[in-house]
Amino acid sequence: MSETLTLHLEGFDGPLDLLLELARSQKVDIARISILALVDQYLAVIAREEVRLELAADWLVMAAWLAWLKSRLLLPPEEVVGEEEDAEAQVARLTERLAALEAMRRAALWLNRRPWLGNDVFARGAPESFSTIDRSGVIADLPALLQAYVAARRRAQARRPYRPNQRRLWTVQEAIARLQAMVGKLPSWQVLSRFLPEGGDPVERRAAVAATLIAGLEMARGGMVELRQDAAWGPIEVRGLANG
Amino acid sequence: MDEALRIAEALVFASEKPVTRDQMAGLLPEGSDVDAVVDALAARYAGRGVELAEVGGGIVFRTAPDLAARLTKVIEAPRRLPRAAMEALAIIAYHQPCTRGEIEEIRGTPLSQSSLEALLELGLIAPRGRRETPGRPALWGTTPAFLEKFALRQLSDLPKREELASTETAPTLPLNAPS
Amino acid sequence: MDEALRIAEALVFASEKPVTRDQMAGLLPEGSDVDAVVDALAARYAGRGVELAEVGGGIVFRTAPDLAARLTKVIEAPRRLPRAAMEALAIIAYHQPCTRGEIEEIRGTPLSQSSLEALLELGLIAPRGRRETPGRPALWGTTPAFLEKFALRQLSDLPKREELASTETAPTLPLNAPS
Repeated sequence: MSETLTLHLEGFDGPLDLLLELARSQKVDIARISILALVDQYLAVIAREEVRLELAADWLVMAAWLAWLKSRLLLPPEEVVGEEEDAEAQVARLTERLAALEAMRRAALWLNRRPWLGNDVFARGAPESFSTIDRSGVIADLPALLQAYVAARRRAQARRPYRPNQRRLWTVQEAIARLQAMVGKLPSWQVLSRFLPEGGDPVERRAAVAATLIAGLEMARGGMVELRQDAAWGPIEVRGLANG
Repeated sequence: MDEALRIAEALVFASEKPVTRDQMAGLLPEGSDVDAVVDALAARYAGRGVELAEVGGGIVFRTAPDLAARLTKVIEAPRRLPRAAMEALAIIAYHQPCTRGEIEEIRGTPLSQSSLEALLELGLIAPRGRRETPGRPALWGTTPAFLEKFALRQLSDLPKREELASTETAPTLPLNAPS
Repeated sequence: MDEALRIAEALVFASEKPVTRDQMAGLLPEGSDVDAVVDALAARYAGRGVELAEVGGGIVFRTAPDLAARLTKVIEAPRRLPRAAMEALAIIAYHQPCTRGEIEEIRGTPLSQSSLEALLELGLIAPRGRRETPGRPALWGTTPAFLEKFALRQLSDLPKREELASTETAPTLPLNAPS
């Protein structure tokens, strides 16, 4: 090959791509390319390029394989015995692969030259629809009507008489008992709201707040606890007098 | 002129929105008379299956009105009645005339205004006077349209309540999922 | 005939998708010769800014290709596909249904996710089940949009593989410069 090829690896999608371009440069049918020349050219390109190793694995594997292939092709046939597949068959496989890639590349090019919809030719920008959807109707389905009736009746039969939830309202007596039990065990000032019972719905919680406040006031009057509030709307704090 | 006409034709065809005369002027060959081009294009399509029209400050192609009517297909996509409405309708059918309160009592759950309104809008139920009790609640009954829709000749074509009510023979088909 | 022509014109003009001859026959007046109507319509639009084309098993109107340069000043055209995606698309078109691994085998290099995604995004390819081999890789095939994109009537309009192999018209790199 007299041509001096100045090819750079980054222009190619992998070793097969480069091989195909090198084969093309021989300007013959891919089936009749000179594999030996191809191998030399490929190895020359690889040798010239400073390939980053982490990206180069594929390129180097191909280079090693081609070097092996070349050595086999140059050896007299009788010296190459016991190989699983002879070099000629491998050459044939390589040419086949190159031909297949070449065919698909031409197909891509052919497609590329077609008038592309949206680039070269355009469809109607605002297509019209001749169908209107009428959703005003309703599926009149007699079995469904009867099922609905049966279901409603059955639900009514199964229905238990309505019984409102019993509310459990915290009483002042309960709040006093709770405060008495707890306040002595706690050091220093405690926020009164710590002595609320847990849980309950909003109504029950409000009742508990009221009962606990009254309990606190009641006990303060009896001299059992002290109450204080540092600011209007601030937290009310309590401490046991026995402790204080 | 002929080239300008081709460009104008392609532009109006391919554009998603009506093409203004200004936009068109920008694409036509130097020195084209936009109004003349539009007129020529309109003349070319006059009386054809597609016509040129001016809409919202721009030019569009539009199916000739006589054909649009002819080609339009109405696709009926009937809805399924929501479960609550279907149950209310069934209860009205069997207990008419009845009040909303009675429907709620039978269903054991409140009936939304929209369920009743949907049935009214579809013409399946109609008011049948008022019950002379406190509050004078409206009474509801089914309409001839109800019979027609459900392919019933008369109300008595509905299976008897007793036939449905006995749980042994009640159909155990799954209810429509609420939509 | 004139009425049939108007209807066919309106139908194809309005449609978003190729109109098949069967669809057209169903809407033309009784006894119309569909093929003759299509031919007459094609003749009427020949050389105009909008032309009749047979694409994806049906009939469509398309703007004339020579006007593209002007139209793209106003109408936004999507980016053309990069070479790797075009090659993958060609491989899928010729080998469908095929797996990503098979595409990579032919190209001799891994296929980037973005190439596959670009094809999917344009609706040019679609999954066609899985190959019952270890890993059950997805199979890919081309879609009707592929035919429309490249103005193909059917897949068999693609050049035969033998035709592609001939060297006489060997294209040289670069395949397509990214625009």
